[in-house]
Amino acid sequence: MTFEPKIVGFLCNWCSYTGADLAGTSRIHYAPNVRIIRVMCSARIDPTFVLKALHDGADGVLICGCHPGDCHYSEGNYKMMRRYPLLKSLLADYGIEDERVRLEWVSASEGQRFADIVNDMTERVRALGPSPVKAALEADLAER
Amino acid sequence: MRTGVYLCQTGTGDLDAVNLHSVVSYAGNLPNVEMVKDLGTMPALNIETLAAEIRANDLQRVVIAGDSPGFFKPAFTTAMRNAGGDPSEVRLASFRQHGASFGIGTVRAKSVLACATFGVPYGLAAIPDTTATHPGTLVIGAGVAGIQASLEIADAGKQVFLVERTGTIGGHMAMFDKTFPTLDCAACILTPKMVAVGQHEMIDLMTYSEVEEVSGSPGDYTVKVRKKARRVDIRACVACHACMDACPQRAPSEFDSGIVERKAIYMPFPQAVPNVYLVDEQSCTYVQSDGAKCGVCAKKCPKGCIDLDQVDEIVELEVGNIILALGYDIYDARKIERYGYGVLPNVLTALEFERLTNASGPTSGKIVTKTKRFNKRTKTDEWVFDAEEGAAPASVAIIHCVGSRDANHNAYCSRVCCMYSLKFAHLVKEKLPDADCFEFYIDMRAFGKGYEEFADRIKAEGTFVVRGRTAKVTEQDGRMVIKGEDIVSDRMVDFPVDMVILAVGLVPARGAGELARLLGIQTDTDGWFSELDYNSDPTDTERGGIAVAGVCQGPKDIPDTVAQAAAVAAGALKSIAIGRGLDSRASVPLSEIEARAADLTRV
Amino acid sequence: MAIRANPKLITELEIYGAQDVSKCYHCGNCSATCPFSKEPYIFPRRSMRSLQMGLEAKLESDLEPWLCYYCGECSVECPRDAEPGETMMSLRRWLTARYDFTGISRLFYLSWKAELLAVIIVALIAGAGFLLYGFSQGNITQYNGPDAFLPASSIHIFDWTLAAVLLALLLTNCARMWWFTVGRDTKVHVPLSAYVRKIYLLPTHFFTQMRYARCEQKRPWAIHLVLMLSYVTMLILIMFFLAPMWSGPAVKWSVHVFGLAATAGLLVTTIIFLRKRLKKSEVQYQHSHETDWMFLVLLIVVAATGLVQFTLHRLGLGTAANINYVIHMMAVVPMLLLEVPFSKWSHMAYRPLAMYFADLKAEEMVSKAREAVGAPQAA
Amino acid sequence: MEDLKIGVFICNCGTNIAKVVDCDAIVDSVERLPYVTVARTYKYMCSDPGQDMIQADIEEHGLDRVVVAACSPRMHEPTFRKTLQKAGLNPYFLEMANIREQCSWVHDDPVAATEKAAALTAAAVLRVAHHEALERRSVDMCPNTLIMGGGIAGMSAALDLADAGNRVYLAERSDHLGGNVARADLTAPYLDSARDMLTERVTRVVEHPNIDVLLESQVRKVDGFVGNFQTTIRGKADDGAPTDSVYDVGSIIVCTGYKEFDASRITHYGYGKLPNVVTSFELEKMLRAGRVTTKEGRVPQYVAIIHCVGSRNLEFHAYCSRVCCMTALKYAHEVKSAVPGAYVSDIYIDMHAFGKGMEDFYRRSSEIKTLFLMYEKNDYPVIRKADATDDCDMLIEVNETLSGETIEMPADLVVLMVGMEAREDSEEVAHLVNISRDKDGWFIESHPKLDPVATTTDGVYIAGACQAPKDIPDSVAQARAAAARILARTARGKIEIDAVFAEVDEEKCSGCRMCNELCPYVAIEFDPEKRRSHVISALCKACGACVAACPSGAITARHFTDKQIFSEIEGVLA
Repeated sequence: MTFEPKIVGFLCNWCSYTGADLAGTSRIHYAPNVRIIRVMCSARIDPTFVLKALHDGADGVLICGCHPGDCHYSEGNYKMMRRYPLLKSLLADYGIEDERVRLEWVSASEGQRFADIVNDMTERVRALGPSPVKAALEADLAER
Repeated sequence: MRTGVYLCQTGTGDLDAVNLHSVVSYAGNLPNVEMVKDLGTMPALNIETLAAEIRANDLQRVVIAGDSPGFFKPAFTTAMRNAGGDPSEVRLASFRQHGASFGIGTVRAKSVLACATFGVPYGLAAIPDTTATHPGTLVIGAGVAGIQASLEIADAGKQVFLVERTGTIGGHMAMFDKTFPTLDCAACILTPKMVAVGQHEMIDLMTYSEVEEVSGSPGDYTVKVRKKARRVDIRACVACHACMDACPQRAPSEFDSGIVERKAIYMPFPQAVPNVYLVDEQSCTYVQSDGAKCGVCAKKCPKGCIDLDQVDEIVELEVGNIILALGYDIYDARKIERYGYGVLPNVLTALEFERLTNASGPTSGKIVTKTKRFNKRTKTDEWVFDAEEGAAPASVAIIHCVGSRDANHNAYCSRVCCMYSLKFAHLVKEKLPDADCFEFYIDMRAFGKGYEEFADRIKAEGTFVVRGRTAKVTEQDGRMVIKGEDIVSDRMVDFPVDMVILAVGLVPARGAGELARLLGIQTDTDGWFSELDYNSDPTDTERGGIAVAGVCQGPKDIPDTVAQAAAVAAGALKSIAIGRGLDSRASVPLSEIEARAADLTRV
Repeated sequence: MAIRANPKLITELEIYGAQDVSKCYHCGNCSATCPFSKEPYIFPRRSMRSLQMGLEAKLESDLEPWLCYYCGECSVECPRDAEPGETMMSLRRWLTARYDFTGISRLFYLSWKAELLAVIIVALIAGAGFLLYGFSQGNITQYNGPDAFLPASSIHIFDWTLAAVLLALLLTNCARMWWFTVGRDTKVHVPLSAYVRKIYLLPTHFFTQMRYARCEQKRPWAIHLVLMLSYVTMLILIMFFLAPMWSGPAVKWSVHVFGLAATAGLLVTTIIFLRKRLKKSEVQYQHSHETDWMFLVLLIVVAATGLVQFTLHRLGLGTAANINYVIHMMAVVPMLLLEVPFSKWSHMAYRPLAMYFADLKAEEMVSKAREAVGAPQAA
Repeated sequence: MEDLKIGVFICNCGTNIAKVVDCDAIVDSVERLPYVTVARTYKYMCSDPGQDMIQADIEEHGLDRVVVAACSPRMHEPTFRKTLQKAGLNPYFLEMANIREQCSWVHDDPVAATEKAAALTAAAVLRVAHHEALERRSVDMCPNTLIMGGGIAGMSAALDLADAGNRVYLAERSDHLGGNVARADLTAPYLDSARDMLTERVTRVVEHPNIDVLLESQVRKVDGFVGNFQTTIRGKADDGAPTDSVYDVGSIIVCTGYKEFDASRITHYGYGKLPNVVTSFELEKMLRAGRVTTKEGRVPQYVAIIHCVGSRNLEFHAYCSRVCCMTALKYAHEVKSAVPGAYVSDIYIDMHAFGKGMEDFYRRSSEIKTLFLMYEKNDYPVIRKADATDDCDMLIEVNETLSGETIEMPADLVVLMVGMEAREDSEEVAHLVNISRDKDGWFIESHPKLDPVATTTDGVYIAGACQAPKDIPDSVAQARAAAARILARTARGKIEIDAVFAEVDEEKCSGCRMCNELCPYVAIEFDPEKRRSHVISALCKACGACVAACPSGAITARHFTDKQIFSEIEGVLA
């Protein structure tokens, strides 16, 4: 059987979560691999959330916020935008593939876009295979 | 103070209602009035003659009375000065400004004139008394204006009845993709407000309903609202689309401005509030056949919440204030034959393009030209938008002022078209970077905050902004040939494009005039509701407790509409706060205005 | 080099009929609607612009007004009711006045009283002249033959002198037109060879009015053509076949058939025009200048008296015929002497000339303009 | 953690959910989770019987946490929170799992969908265990309002508030009310009397018992936050000496208006050098005095009006000043009336006749033979003295775009339509009330469409031309909009504070002040004594930006705590 990646999605309440709901109300089908966690604003997404997700066995993490300029809190998404590169470089140091963590802007009217992003990401992560973190941790445990 | 009264008309105001003769004779009997002279319409004023006249009668004050007397003021001011008088003692008695039309015309004109002779602003002398005001507020129309006004009032903990003609709230704004000049998505702004309205305990939302009858007086109106048979139980429906799937009948989708079809039982759009289905009786077989045929949706509904035999219901409301937020319709582009709308497949109205380019629209925001398709039911070829088969346009032309600024159609400017056209240009360039985009305009009206900068940005993006409104659109082997003059580069425009977008103007919403009669308020010559005073009272009306917000008072963009909507809330809230609101202006009798003006001069 | 604007001109043009030009806000509708508006001659908007700003020199050198046939499309489509068609008509009147060195034309356009007076005076002089001459040497009862009241031979001489004067006036004005529009134009130089090469345009335009045929409705063109041809036929008959025309009472079909046809043509068309101008149903006939009326009235009088003349003569009523003839001439002389060189009739000469010149200039300009073809540039 | 009792209620939503998701399977899976006491499915959880069922279970099993797996919380969270309330449970002990919009409606594979639904529900269960009882609090709202600026906007707002029975302090820097409108005689496009309008407004304001007009007064200091500001205003005592007095207000409206652009900054118009080049406001004076003449006292034959002076260009201001076009047309009419023989020309870029009655006004202006000359942006006309031989005083050279010619326009009097500019004190004002300004110095509204009168500082509103150039009706509308906001709050007497906001743990706070800068609503205050920051809950909008940023993890977001989200993560991955 093919490997089904587990992806954790952090979505801001005002644009992206609404967009994901719109995908639902418009019955746009997409891959079931993403599990969505709602936060008020993408700025709330602490890098440790991402690390925690990867640590607990997520094969990928998707972060979605309002388009730049659209933030319900005027500039929260810019904060996320600035935080993101740091996070990525950190993950790179840990040897976690670039495509496992992804930041996307999804507005409340972009149900289709959200679906496309999920499908695309699922494919990419599936191609990458299971997260190295999981394996490393198991190995680590084995040693002890 | 020796006062002279001159009647001068510009002939533009609606003055059939004013009996000038009786106004002249009335003026003659006013205290201090030494002379009255009717100079007729658009008089050619000779300043020296006027000065001589002022000197001869040694007038200390001159009152110009007429539909728009301001147009003659500088001549009189100069004459007054030349005659050695005080230039600041030239007063205006403007009939138009103070709503001297309809039945009240003559008496209103007299009151305005009386105040002017006393040197007292009419607005000050004519403040009506207050009347006890019922705490409830009726808001008619649930577009962004109605939604905003309702929320402002409801958030104050006051009861609001929000009546909307269609099956959902949101109005035109819900149809838009992006909003200028910030390009933030309309849904992101509007949906939270819509949800708030739907869940607000102080808002009694009546969709698919219309105001039938209004009686009573300022502060205490009784309103009959017809709740049209929705045929779906709002509380029970959970928006599973079982009924819609089952329904065999189709009709053009109003929300998608007709570019795709919807079922006879449908939900206007996925984020509709209330988020439930409704039956369109025009296209429903069951209703049309008086229950003889179909009725499959009712059978299919898992919750049994469809009652196809439901009938209209009339509810009666007691309210103190009424807020009109009817919004607008768009000008029927078919009336302008030379643009070929309705005949040429790829000539679209602005609203059609809004839906086409909208991420949640029929093509999920993909901009494509129409494709020919054989319709099995009607057995005819028809042009439809098909996201897969449809070719992306290589060139798009946007024509400004369609139905606006045109003596043959609407003489007024629709205020928003320039900006939304620029927005369209941006969307085209964003989604189809290689496509050529042309804007054909007369004046680029980018007047608001950040608008001018936006216009510059669009030009920088490579859109060709051509001064000269296109004159006609014809077809030539499947493409739209546009013909016009490129004034700045002094050339004739005559080339084919794949898509033409008509920046159609705005017209008063269907039934606005009818409602105005129902409420006893005035409309201007173009059919927009008249405000109490253009400058100082842009949202109240002649009738106490009735206010106007948004486009139904005159074309407006979203920020101005939202501001106005909040402004009317202020009017309502203050009257609710003290339990008393202003009566209609007409309630102050002429005699009393004279008296008040007289003692206002004393203080 | 900057051109000085003259806000006063627009007021002067009002008298020529351009009442609404100031309303134009330049949307470009008219130019795009006009079937004749083609690069390099884009109109009527540009002409309206020059007029609004009072660029006299520019207007004087413009050929555009002559390229417009006033089909009225532009005026119907105009969003500001600025009457571009009427403006072009008024410019034609103004130009006619400008081309005319005597200043008589201008006088007529500015004051209908002056025109009327001039016509009356000339008519009286002509009448008196003919009567004196007739009584001095002939017999009022005799129409033709040896002691005719007004012998064909002398009328013939009179006609020729009149024609000479008329031609002299018209030619000088045409020369001035050339100078204003082509001669002094420093930007475009038309080589002599071109003049020769394209000379054929003159007669073609004159006799077929083919450009007019391009208007959306064909009827006005047909009427104009008939009027124009009838007029020319009549002119030729009088100039070259006066004697046979004069002969009678027996009808001489070889010439008279033409005469009758032309008269019919003149009568019918003038009546049509009169009706249109009175009804004001079509835009192009809504605003009539006094000169338009004068022109039509003279024309119908001439045609009518001409026909009466013919009949009386055939009936052998000499005296009546002679008197009627004098009346006829009282209309003909002012028409030829005043209307043809100084008023509306001069269009017959100016239009074909304008087409001819326009064609010549276009050749030069288009070749220049070629460089800049492509998409319109961003404003 | 004390022994919890969690109830899980899974909605079939008819077949909407049940069709794809095996709801009973979810029941089995969640029953294994800690603290789960009851787990049920029902056809329509949102329906009355459904809610009754939840209520009954809460009472029967003494549930203290509830999970509803159904539609999107944006749909029914309020509904179920009410249910909990009815059962005597804190509404924030609810968590919803979105297994319809984000599961059954978007997936067709029952196995995968059920697995996902189970995970989402599990996450909700783990999360709800960490939920805390939250209370909506409210702070008192002082009904008084301070309005800065006594122009048409300020007075309009003041009247609405005062009519509703609230006290208003109207602080005006100058010695009179009316602002810039007081300088105008007539208003475009109907040429109504500006003076009458002002007299009416001023009289009503001055005579209003609830309005304190503070002339020649300046706001010096603003402390506190929404509902409870302490403002210090420096005014003149009777003896003329400056005195400071403190006013307690709940809200502040800034209506400080604009200042006109200084025409002398544009050298090629020769303002200040050529005697007969005047600004719009100077012409206004002449018209009021009934004396439209040149400096030499001659009656002008040619009057030229130049648009966009200081507006719509690269050198000075990129923006359009919005009112000049109509004012220019007004002058065209007025000059024609005052000097019947005059030729008026109007040199413009685009004619902004966008509002009610304006296009008609424009048409009329051309009917009276105003000559309109159009020039290209940034290609200014140039004014020079005419020669002795000319019949005019000056000549204006314009590259006229509608004709493509370079035109020389004669003029005896040139009127410069000076644009609007942010007042030089705008920075000071912005700092005072803690709001931000855009690059041009105009105050920034919190959202151009959502909230055009509010600012990022709650309780501080902006109205009129201080937000951006605006004509009279739009200013008045905006002013009344601001008044409406305040009335809505004073009507309730209290400011409801959402239970969800951020809190600083003073033990952990290092006083680095990083969060102070970060907060878009300036809700975080630094206490210099304690060297600690704390959140003004009334201002916090709960975005959580500060929480994520705090280096010492001292800030917690109520209802979105790290603990809650961590357990949610564990849940979805379980």
